[in-house]
Amino acid sequence: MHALYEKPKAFIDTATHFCPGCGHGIVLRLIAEIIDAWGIRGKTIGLAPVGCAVLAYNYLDIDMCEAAHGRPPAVATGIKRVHPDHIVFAYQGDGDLAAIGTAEIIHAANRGENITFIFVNNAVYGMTNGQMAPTTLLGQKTATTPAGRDMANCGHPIRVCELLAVLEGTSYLERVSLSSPENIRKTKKAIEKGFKTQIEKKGFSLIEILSPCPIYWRMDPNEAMRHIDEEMSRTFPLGVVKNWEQTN
Amino acid sequence: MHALYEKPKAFIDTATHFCPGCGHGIVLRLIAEIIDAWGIRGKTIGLAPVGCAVLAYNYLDIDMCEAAHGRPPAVATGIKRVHPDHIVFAYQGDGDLAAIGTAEIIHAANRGENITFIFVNNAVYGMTNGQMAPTTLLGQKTATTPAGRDMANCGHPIRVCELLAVLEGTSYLERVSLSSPENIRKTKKAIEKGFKTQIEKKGFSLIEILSPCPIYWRMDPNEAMRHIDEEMSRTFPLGVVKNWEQTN
Amino acid sequence: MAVIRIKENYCKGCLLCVPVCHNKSLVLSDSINDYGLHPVKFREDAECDGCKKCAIMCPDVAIEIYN
Amino acid sequence: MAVIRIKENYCKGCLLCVPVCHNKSLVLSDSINDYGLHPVKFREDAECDGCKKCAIMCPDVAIEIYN
Amino acid sequence: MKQLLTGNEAAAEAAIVAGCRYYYGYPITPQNELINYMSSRMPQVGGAFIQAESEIAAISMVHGSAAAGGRTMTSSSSPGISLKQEGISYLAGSELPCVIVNIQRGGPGLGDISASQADYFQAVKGGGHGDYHIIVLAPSSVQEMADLVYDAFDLADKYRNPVMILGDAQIGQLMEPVEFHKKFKKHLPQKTWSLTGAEGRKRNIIKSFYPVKGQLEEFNAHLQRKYKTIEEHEVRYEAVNIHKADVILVAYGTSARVCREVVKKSRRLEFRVGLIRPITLWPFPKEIIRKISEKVQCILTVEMSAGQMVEDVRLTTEGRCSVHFYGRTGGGVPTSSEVIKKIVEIVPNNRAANTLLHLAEVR
Amino acid sequence: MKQLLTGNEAAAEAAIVAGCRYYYGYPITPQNELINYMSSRMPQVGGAFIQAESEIAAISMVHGSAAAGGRTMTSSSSPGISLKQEGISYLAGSELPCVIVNIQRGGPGLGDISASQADYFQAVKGGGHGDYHIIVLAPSSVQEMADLVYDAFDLADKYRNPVMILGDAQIGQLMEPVEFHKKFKKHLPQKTWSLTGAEGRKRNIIKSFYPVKGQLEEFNAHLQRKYKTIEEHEVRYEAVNIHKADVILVAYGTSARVCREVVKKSRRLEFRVGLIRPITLWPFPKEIIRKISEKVQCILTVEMSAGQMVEDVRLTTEGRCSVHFYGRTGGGVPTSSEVIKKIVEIVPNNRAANTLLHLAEVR
Amino acid sequence: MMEKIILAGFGGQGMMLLGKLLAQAAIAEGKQVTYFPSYGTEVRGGTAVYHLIVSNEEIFSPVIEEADTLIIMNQPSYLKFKEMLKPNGLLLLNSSMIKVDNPPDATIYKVQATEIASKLGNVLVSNIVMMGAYLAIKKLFSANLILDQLQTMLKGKKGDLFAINKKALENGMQLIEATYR
Amino acid sequence: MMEKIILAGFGGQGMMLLGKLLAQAAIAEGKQVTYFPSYGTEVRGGTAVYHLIVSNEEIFSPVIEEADTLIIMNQPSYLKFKEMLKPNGLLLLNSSMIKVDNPPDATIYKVQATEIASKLGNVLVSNIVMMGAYLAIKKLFSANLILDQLQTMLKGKKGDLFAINKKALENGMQLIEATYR
Ligand SMILES: Cc1ncc(C[n+]2csc(CCOP(=O)(O)OP(=O)(O)O)c2C)c(N)n1
Ligand SMILES: Cc1ncc(C[n+]2csc(CCOP(=O)(O)OP(=O)(O)O)c2C)c(N)n1
Ligand code: SF4
Ligand code: SF4
Ligand code: SF4
Ligand code: SF4
Ligand code: SF4
Ligand code: SF4
Ligand SMILES: [Mg+2]
Ligand SMILES: [Mg+2]
Repeated sequence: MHALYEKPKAFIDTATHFCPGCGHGIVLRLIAEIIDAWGIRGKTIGLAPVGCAVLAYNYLDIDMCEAAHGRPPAVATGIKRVHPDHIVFAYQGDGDLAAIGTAEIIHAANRGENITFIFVNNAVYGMTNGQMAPTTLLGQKTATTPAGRDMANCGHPIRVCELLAVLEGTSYLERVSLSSPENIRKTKKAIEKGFKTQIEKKGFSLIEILSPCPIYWRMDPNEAMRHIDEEMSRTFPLGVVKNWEQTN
Repeated sequence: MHALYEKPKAFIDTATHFCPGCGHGIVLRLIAEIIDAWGIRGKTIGLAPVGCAVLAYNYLDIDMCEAAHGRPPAVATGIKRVHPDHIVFAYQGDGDLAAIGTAEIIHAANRGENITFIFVNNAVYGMTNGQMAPTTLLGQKTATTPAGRDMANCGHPIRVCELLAVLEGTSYLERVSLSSPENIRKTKKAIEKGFKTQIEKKGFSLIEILSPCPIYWRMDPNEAMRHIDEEMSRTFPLGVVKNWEQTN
Repeated sequence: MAVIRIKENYCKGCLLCVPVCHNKSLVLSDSINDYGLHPVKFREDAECDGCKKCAIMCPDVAIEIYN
Repeated sequence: MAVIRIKENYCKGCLLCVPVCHNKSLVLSDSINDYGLHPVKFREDAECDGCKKCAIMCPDVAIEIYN
Repeated sequence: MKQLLTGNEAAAEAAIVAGCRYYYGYPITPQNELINYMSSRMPQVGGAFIQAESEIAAISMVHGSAAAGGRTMTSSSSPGISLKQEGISYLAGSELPCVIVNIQRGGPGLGDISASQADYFQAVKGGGHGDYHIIVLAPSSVQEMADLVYDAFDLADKYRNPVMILGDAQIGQLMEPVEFHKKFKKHLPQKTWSLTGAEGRKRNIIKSFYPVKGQLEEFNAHLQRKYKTIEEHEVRYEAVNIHKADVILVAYGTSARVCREVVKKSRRLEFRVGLIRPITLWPFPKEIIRKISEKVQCILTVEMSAGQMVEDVRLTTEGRCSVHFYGRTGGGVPTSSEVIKKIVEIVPNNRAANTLLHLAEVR
Repeated sequence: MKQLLTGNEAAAEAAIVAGCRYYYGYPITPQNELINYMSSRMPQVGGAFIQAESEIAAISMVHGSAAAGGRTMTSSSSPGISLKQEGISYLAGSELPCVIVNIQRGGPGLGDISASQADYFQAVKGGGHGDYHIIVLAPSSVQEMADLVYDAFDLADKYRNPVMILGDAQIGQLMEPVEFHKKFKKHLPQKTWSLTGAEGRKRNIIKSFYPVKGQLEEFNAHLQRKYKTIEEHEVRYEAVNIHKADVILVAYGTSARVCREVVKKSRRLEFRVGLIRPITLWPFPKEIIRKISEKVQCILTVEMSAGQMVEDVRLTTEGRCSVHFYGRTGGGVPTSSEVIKKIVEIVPNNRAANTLLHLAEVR
Repeated sequence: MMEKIILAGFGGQGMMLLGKLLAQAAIAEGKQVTYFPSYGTEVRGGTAVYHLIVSNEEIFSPVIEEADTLIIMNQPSYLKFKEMLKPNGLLLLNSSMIKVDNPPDATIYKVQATEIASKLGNVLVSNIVMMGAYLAIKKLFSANLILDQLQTMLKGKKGDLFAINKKALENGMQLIEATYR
Repeated sequence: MMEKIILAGFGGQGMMLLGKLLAQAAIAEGKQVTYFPSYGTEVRGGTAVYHLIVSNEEIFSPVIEEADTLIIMNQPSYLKFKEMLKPNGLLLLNSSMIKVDNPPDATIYKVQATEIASKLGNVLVSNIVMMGAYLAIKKLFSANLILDQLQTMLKGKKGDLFAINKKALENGMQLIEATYR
């Protein structure tokens, strides 16, 4: 019997702690698939965030480091200085990256750190039971926007790729989603491109992934996927925002 | 004898602690002139930063508050919630606003706080004896870039107005300079416009002022002014970056 | 014709794999796994051409495909 | 014809006021103020039309203009 | 009727009853019920709620609202409170009244989210820089949480000083019946120092910067005098069964409840166990412990830490009696049986102690 | 030949000699000479220098380089060190070796930039959350600054623990002749735990999160055992003239130098003044102070604070002798005359004390 | 009188609500009560366990060292918590999801709560079935008191929700009366 | 031998360098030395003051409570620090900028350092003029030793800088020889 699809070796054989239908599992699996396919387990170092993906090191069979909430870009910078030829990536949620860690991501981007950022935008703080994130949609109800996020009090959802694009230090920025097998394939390509950017020493890459949090969106998982297509990607348009290969 | 120009009443009658030819004195004086002219001493509250302008409250005769380094946007937000109809402004240096305080300014901007930010960009950390600031020019020698700032290690000078312009919460963003009487007049107009934006409850305004630090630029004051015109404003182009009155 | 293996105790019954299968080969099972959840199962006599869409969609690496 | 008053102990001799005066009316003085700095002074017999450019330029609020 | 609320929710509601209208927070378990509650309640009373971009932004917003004369609060849990240390030092140095809630969790680092009392040193000795003190109150029930939150705002205003409520995951998430009945406090000073716009008066400045030689030392002397006054007037504790006790337990918050259980169990015996429960951790109830140390053979301090408050107990007893420690770390909550066993270990071998042991083992 | 360097520069150069190749900092007075020096020196030795966007970013970069197995350092002064508290707790909780320099200034809040020792509690009791300890070394001369920085790196690696150099504005900016002659240390453990890419081995994980019930308590027990080992093996102090002393001074760093002056002055008299100068503030030299407390009538602790280390002295003496305190705050540095006057105040009235007083007044 | 109950199940089985209803009934009757959710970790999923103490006197520690009653909804919880029951205490099990092996020294009641709830049309009321059974056994509170609490809680929700809850409660009670009396 | 010197002036008058030269000379001669810049505040401008101790024995506190010598460059510093001199200590003043009123009990030397330096063509060497005067009075170090230090320090700078500094030193020395001997 020949395997058409098997658990990636770099994905540890265990059940995950994520809620049913959570996007984190998909993203971590994609990373594991690339690590397998490219044979880079021995030269890859990952950063786990504080957020629902905090236990990423329980699933990815590579050297990994925890970072305090919001600080993966700085911790990754410290690692990269020691191992400039390794592939260092930081995995971050939207609270982690776009709220408490705003200064760290902006300055890592501005320094043009040759690191890949995998930014899981699920429009909510999953880990702490569903409060507003900087990327929460207008009107979206969360534990801290019981009447729905409104622009006047809470501001507009932050478009991270577009914000970072202003900085000269960024090389590759793309927004993708997990809403369908097709989109998941594109997400994998985007992560590959991020790693490639780093391997070729082209500098800062960030892949923003629109990812479902069915629990705190109060939707069933398939509904959540539709919500990404129908609502979320209107605020956060999919596509390449910056690409060093295309700049003239 | 009739006075054509006198010390503004809102400027306290004292010598300042600034170095000869420092731009901070000019900016503080302009604020005092506006407070006098508009008669708003009783409803204005200012934020002094940690930086060379830390003693702003020794010069401006209004209610003022200190903020920890980088936190004026958050402290100002706390004040504004208590006094929504007062004019609250924060005075910040480039280290304060664009380095340690990055998260605070980005999120105050994103919330569209109805506050005016007076952002003195002198491309250096004056207070701590001349280290690199996020806005230090490429090639500029500072205490921590003894060979001149280079893009590869230290990134590109951050253009704060352009960065904030991406955020929906910002209403008025302009970059001005102190390099000549004419430019100083424009600076004053820009600050007035910032205050007007606030009084009319139009939201977040920030005036970025290119300001000389002759001491740590190692120039005489007039040379420093020329440097603003000839070098600095090439990296930081003067002009309105965003204006709520002009959006259609 | 491919064969699907579902790891019962990894599957959380999220059903993301169900609509993506053009053969409608996956359905919720009645059984309860160790975590008290209903996993999906491969429908009896269903078709599978090994397109992998279900596995690509699965957030819990619960599906493996063989032929 | 306007009159310039320079507050000796506020002036730091930065000379920013000097080049902006189209009448070249301001010059560095020999005297030393309380802080050990040379302030500027209004050149004897110089002209002043009260254009205020010097005062606008002064970072130390050291210049006042009267007529 | 009494409401069934978590400690977190009770703290939030009590703050609102106390007139707090400016709340700034950032989510963190196990205090999420507090920020969540505030997000729906503050708009109802016309107050300000901001989910800040970080704990640092939150404490800075508190700084602003306090400077402007408002009653203001923030809350977090251990890692988030560590981030606020610079801000707390600024608040103390600027003499700004405010309330900070720390619902402690296991540490160090990310640790876990279960109950802990390992931030005691940080709270009472000063986790920030410089010589300062904040008043630290430690509730041990949901009702007391509410009551102490009222008092926290009054104390903060009375002394122009930050006040911390030091709870833990258990007290934060425990539900108990609670009533809100703040008594109106008179004699709170007018905030003439606050920033309101200098209309018709000299300007007010809120700052902690004293660059002229000698000024900072003078200011510190003023602070130290203020702290002395607080130490003289604001000590609070609960003493249970301390007369003729054979052993005295010292414990606060969650671990005090366990100790109370031990006291209760021991009632049936000849062996007498007493409890001193500090309610103010700073100022620490030195006087009563000093007195007790002259009478008992030994004191047992029980904490959910590797031993922190026990140092303050020892500083007070100065060798007059033996001071022992029983602690659990990293989310472990002591049980009454564990405490009883420890008592048996430390008291001279006697019949009563053995009965006690028996009690512990039977459960 | 010896170089004339500031303490800040000596710390930087010593770090480089010790093999530190990853420095991350943020400007703050009075430690600017350190970051400035590093910015020009690091590129010369092929090391990494980053002026981070904040102190928090700097300590996080240190976290990364330490996890990756590098020798790494950051430096700051009081407010900046407060900001690092969460990071320090994570470093301790992740058992990462690194060196943190705190050149203390006056507080609380913005305070001023003159010398202070008011961050003692923060350093030794833990300004961050949770039960952890960092090793704290207190140099009192520029040469000792260099020597302790070498040792700091070795201790950090030996115990997988952060080490802090606790200086102050005076020791940071004072210039003295200094030589760099680090001795090569053998027996430092291999960093098999570090992140290097899991080529041909099991993956390594650096973390402080222990969510499974019981694990965090176990981990804390491990930490406490490690701390005990450090307390048993790494205590350092200098004792001057302590035999048959009438009074013992306890002081560290800058204030110890003043006390040394007092000891010297008292040599000419019959009245004997001794000094114990803790070099490790944590672990604190308890044993020698305990011994001394059995012999002398009184101990005088001298600090540039409102009284912090004096608590550790009292915890050690446990009432066996009287413990007094003399302190200056907010940038005030005690003078030898002040200390002598204080001695006169506390010792039983005798001729020697009066001679001493005379000495103080004549200056 | 003091009753110490441990309630356990996985998230979504409504243990939180079950305990809350009992606690509120206790308050209504002027009793002392503590109700403590003892989450394991910051990590999602897994077992949820609650400690509920109802008493006439002051309650000190809200953490139960030895329970009078265990109400258990699933197998993992059963294995994890069965030892916390006092000798001869009440062990109330959702037998739809629990295979009783190695039972402790206890008075055991088995209720097929999940099945009953499913039959009633909403698996989510399995907790209320258990409540009914518990009331029938211990008679701590009247069914009406609980129903009052439920009604206030469900105010504003769709009307039939109360009806099905009531049914669930009655079913639970009847099961005990029928099977065990 | 122990010499405690306080140097004071405003920023830009080169007091830092003056002290550093003396300190380095001391090291070269194998003496103990501490050199402490005692900045007032985080605020720019104002007075700069330095404490320099040179000794054959170990130096404990680098902070001078009572100076053997004061070298003072301007009026505010004079007023601020004159009381720190020990009775009959050496008070060396830049009389170009100081009006000596209420002098302490001291051996006073007045040197018109600013003027002399200006005449030499560079007001910035007024500090070296003072150095010359100090050497002539106290003879702690030889002029050559100081000149060596200066030369190393100025290495790489424009050549005439050393010449003018040398001139300044000599002028300072000569002034003392001429006026006070
Ligand atoms: C300093 C600090 N603040 C707050 C927290 C609590 N916390 C844990 S995860 C998290 C945010 C989670 O949101 P996000 O980054 O979007 O990740 P998600 O869980 O949604 O994947 C927060 C606030 C913490 N652990 N540390
Ligand atoms: C937390 C903290 N970090 C660092 C400092 C030291 N510090 C004071 S001002 C300043 C930056 C000054 O630069 P900038 O904001 O550009 O103001 P400028 O002096 O140039 O006007 C720094 C780093 C501090 N006071 N607090
Ligand atoms: S809370 Fe949301 S993000 Fe977190 S595991 Fe559950 S579904 Fe995923
Ligand atoms: S250092 Fe620069 S910014 Fe600061 S006062 Fe001097 S000239 Fe102005
Ligand atoms: S591989 Fe394709 S056809 Fe087979 S079950 Fe999965 S989705 Fe259906
Ligand atoms: S997608 Fe995976 S976890 Fe979800 S139901 Fe299908 S097999 Fe189960
Ligand atoms: S006001 Fe105008 S003309 Fe008069 S001195 Fe000033 S610049 Fe010259
Ligand atoms: S601009 Fe002002 S400070 Fe400068 S020289 Fe002219 S008067 Fe003096
Ligand atoms: Mg998220
Ligand atoms: Mg600046």
